[in-house]
Amino acid sequence: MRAPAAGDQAAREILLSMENVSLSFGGVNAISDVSFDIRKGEICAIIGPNGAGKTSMLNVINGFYTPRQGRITFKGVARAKMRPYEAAERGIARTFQNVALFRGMSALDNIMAGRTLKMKRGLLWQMLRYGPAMAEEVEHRRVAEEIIDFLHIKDIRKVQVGRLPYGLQKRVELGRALAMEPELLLLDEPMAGMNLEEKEDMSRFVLDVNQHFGTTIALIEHDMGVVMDLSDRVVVLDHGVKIADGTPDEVKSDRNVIDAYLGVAH
Amino acid sequence: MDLLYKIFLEPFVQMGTAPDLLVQTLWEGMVGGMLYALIALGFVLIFKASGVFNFAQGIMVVFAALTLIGLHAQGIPAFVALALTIAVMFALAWSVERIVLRPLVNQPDIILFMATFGITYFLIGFGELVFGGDPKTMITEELFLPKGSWDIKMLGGFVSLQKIDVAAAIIASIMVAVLSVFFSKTRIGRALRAVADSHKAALSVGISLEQIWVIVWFAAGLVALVTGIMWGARSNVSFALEIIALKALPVLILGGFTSIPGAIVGGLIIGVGEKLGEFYWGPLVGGGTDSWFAFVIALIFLMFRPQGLFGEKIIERV
Amino acid sequence: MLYREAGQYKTSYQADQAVFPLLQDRVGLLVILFVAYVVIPLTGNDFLINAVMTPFLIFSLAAIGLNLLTGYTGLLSLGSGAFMGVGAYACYKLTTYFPDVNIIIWIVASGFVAALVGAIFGLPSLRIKGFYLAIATLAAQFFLEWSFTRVAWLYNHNVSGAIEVPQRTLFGVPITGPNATAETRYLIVLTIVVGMTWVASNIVHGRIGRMWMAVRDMDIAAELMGIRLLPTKLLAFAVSSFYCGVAGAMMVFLWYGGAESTVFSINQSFTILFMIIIGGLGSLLGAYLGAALIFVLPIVLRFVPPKLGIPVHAATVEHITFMIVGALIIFFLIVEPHGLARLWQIGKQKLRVWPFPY
Amino acid sequence: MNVRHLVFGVACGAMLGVTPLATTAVAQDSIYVPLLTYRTGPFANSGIPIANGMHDYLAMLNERDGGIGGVKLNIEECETGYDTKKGVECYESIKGKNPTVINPYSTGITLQLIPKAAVDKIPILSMAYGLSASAIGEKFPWIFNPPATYWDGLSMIFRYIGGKEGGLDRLRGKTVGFIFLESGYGREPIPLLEQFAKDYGFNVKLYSVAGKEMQDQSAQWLAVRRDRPAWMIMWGWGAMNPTAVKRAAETNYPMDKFIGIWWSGSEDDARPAGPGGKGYLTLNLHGVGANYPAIHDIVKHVVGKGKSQVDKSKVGENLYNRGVYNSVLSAEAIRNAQKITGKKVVNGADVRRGLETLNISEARWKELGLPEFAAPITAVSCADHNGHHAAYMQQWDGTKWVKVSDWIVPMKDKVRPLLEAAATDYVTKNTGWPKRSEACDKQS
Repeated sequence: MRAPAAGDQAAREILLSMENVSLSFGGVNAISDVSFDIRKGEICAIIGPNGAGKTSMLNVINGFYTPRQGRITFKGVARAKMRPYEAAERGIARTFQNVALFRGMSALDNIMAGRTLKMKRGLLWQMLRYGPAMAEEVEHRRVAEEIIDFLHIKDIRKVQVGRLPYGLQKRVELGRALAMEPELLLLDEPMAGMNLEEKEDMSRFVLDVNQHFGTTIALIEHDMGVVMDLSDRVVVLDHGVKIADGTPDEVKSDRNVIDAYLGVAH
Repeated sequence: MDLLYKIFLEPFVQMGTAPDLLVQTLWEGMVGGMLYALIALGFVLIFKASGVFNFAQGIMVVFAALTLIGLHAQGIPAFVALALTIAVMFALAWSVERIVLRPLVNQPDIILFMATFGITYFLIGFGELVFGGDPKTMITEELFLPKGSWDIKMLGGFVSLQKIDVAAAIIASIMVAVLSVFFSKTRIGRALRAVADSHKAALSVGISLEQIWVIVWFAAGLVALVTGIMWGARSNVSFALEIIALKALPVLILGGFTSIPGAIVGGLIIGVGEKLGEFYWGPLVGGGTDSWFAFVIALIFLMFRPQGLFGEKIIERV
Repeated sequence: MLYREAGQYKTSYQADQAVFPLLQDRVGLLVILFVAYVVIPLTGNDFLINAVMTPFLIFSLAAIGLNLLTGYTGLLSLGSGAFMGVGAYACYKLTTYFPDVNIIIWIVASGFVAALVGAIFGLPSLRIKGFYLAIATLAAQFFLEWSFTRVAWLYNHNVSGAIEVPQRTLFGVPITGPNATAETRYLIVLTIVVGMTWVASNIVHGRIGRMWMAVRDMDIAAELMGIRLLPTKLLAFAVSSFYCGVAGAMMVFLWYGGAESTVFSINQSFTILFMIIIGGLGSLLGAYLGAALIFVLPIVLRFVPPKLGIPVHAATVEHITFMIVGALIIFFLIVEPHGLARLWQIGKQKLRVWPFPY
Repeated sequence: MNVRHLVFGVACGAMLGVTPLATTAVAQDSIYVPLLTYRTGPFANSGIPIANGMHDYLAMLNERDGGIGGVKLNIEECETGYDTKKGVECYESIKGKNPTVINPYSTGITLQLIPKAAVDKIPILSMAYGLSASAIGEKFPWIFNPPATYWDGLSMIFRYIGGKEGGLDRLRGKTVGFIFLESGYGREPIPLLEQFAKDYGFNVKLYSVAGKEMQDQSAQWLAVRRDRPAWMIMWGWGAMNPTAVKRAAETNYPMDKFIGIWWSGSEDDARPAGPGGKGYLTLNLHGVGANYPAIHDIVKHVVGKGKSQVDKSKVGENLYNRGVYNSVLSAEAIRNAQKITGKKVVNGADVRRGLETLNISEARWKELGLPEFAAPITAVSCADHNGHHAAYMQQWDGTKWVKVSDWIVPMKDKVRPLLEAAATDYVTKNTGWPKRSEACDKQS
């Protein structure tokens, strides 16, 4: 259990702020009027029963969906509409509920692809693969190798990811997101479908990322044990509405949360 | 100024001064469009139930017509030949399912699409090997299809309606009606719709995917046979038709890939549009615009309404 | 035992990022280049050079072009034949306007014209994918084909409607037109194809190649990683069309010596697509293997059965070729979707452990 | 796994194996006559009878006479599918085997081969098709297009029209429609047509038919209905012809004002239109029907022995006889070459000389077993590789072709200067075009 001092948390600067965000598909509300903040350096979990709008929330944060209304401020800059690549350029990285790796590429290439934004050499140098282009390639390979070391996936770096077992794929996907050196990392069920051992490994990676690189993390997870262990703060959604927001302990004892999970009608 | 006149005024002046030609152009466009629609219908049947985009529909039209003529040339009476051709189309559907589709189940759509290229090429080679590459005349009289035309005096001129075209329109309407009833009223039809919505759902209610694929390919084969007879009666049966069949693709884009009414409406729009365009505006650019008109319309359409006239808007999910 | 990497340790990332990290592969490549540059021109006859090797290389380049788009970026195009045509007609216009500039410069420059046209027709790829895009590229195919016949300016108002290749020289040696020897033309084609293959290999192994493959494998994830889809796809269209354009210009100027619009018909597009399906989507080697198989197959069928004493009519050969190509496409899609290139890799794996099976 | 290996092995083996096989030279005790034919593809309906005719006449010479001058002919077909690309491939695969004469049977392929012929020293016989300007022997020593060019053909059609109208000047102010296949072939006569329009003061309407639209053509014939041309002229081929005749009948166009070139006059072109096709006219260069001794010989020696692919009922049809005519020209040129050189086994260069001295008099036609089959070939020379020979008009009577005119002589005075100009233009556009260096033989 991580229990940082409350004062410490309040002092932290707000990285992302969601104000009164609503999203709907063809008249059906996926998210209604949700507000919460994510502070720099924290691990924030978004939880809720199935269909609560958690993944939709991540999709709103990184610009894949445009909210019907509401205000999103990231790093002090408010935005209305944003293309996903702009989110990436501004430092939001993301993993997916169902692994969305580039299946035809090797693990190494997947991670190198995560460096795309950092690489600058143009088509002409790329055509020659010589001089500056090669230097750049090698420099980023070094970074990629650091990530590979960090995630202990050295021996599979040249294997096509489509052939890897699910747990490793999740790890490569995390590596790919890390390669972007994000300020905010969104993890959509990073431990889904894993066995206990794999979950422990993954939890450790998430914590290490948070501590070593200082990356702010927002994650969706179903395993309450994991959520309570990892996160500094928990946001609970149900049917697209925020029903609780606080430290793990606060949330655990919240009446609304218990009702929502037990399916009691309000 | 002259150019502007030619683009914006002259065609309409022509339409006004020779209304009989306008009516004739519209009619020709509708007849051509109906044939595109029939080919598109074959595409839709297969796409709806199996998600396979069947590039081979065009060659199936040629193949069905050639089989019919070829069997008749062997001295088999026309209607027996017709029955045998239906059997051949069933055998084709069955082999396609057995040899091509079954091993490729669960592959990405684009792989299945490319596999139908293979079917196309195989059937071209096989058809030419068996029936020869020369165009054949359709056995219209033997099938009791009408010949000749009605020249109707109207609007200060005349409009000539080929009887075969009228017959084709009637037969096509009957076929569409039968197919609609089949899809909405019969058990198999409802099963087909279930498959269209979700393969897993279909499996869970105990419908064999294999059977359904054979049925839709067979249905598409029958549509191909009717199309082949009608088209063959209009001109003749040859492998060149395979290229015309590509026109069904823009029809699908307009009509949506899963909509039978869409195929019909799309076919008529494309048919009438390209004939009007070629007749009144084609001469400005040297003619021959109907080789690309339909495709460019489809392209523009794709930019603004990718799901087609009747398709549903697709929401992407992650 | 001959083919293995044991003992070859990489001491730098640079060495490991090389396109051919294994010594054996590099040696093999040198041997192939030696045969192509020295042995074939010295020992081959006109038929081999002019009717087999030159067209094979040109088709390989076109197949590489389409593979960059379809195999690497995952955008199916049925318009490659027309883009080849753009290259050919552009080269014709350029060399008749500026006859003094060397034709090789114009052949390469015509690739840029094709790239521009390709990028324009690639615009719909932002909104649509899969077979929707394939149909959109058919619009390019038919519209361009139509332009090649109806826009008389493109073929300098020749009565025949065909473009005819004038004689052009390099250092006083004729390299186009009927007086150019088969060997000269072959060597120029070979050099351009080798050079452009090298460039293509560099591109696909670097940042841009990874961007293309990312778009192919999972476009949504790619966009969420900061890859802008439209410029990436347009670049793929442009580079692919550039390759096809150069291939088309070479086809007319260094092989046929003249062409009608029908050369760049939809069937040409299909042929090239089949080459990459059979050779292997997303593999440069596959483009070569596919071109070899599709192009050489009819020649084999034409010549082998008579040698074995089986009389076969020319037309029958044609029909059987169609059937075999069709069957091969289905076969490869079912058994080995990665084509001949994948078979080659499997073969190398086997060679690595040979003679011990495990 | 094993299947994979097998396929890969076969593929590799095939690639290695083809080279030596393809390059083995042909034995030198025969005369090699390659035939570029097309029995497949959209133009197969026109290509098949021609291929049969060409093949069967030469095969008959082999069977009946043991070849030409005692040397067997080695006849080999190469399938082009009327596709220029495949045609060039055929040419490349043939040219190493010492071919005596090449018949491309496609204007597109001919255009591609013209520059190559002079370099490879192989004469090209593009019989009444190909590049009209190649009639100028001074500029195109290796290309031959007897008996008449497309431009001659057009001029003959206009002579016929003139006869019906009571003088070509009567065309003034009227409209003449030209419907053509969108290709080098179809476009060939347009310059002369425009010249005629200027000379006689009529309007020209062009209706082009792209390969894809061949079987539809409804837009074109609607336009014909709008423009109401006094005469329609057609340059069609393959599946375009029957469709055009059908559509013309449907449009109620007067069929006796609708004239096709000699390539639009197959029985199968007119027949599908049924009774509506009655009255349709085309030019023809030779007689139709099987009632010639030489064709009887073909039936006896070749068709009867099952050595032909032809359906017996189709022997003697127009395009079959066209193929026979083409092979007569090749065979006579080879015979001539043997005479000039004294060699038995002749090569391409010899046959070029044989073609330049080609002469088939009325008596010779008779000797060949083809009495009054075609106009005598008397005017081919070093300067004139065509001869501008006469043709006649035939009309479809609902079941067969009927000759409805005498032999019509082309307007050589109009055609020849245009040909000269076109040849010069071709040579200037193709810088580095070689000057004629071949000597000229006396007419034999």
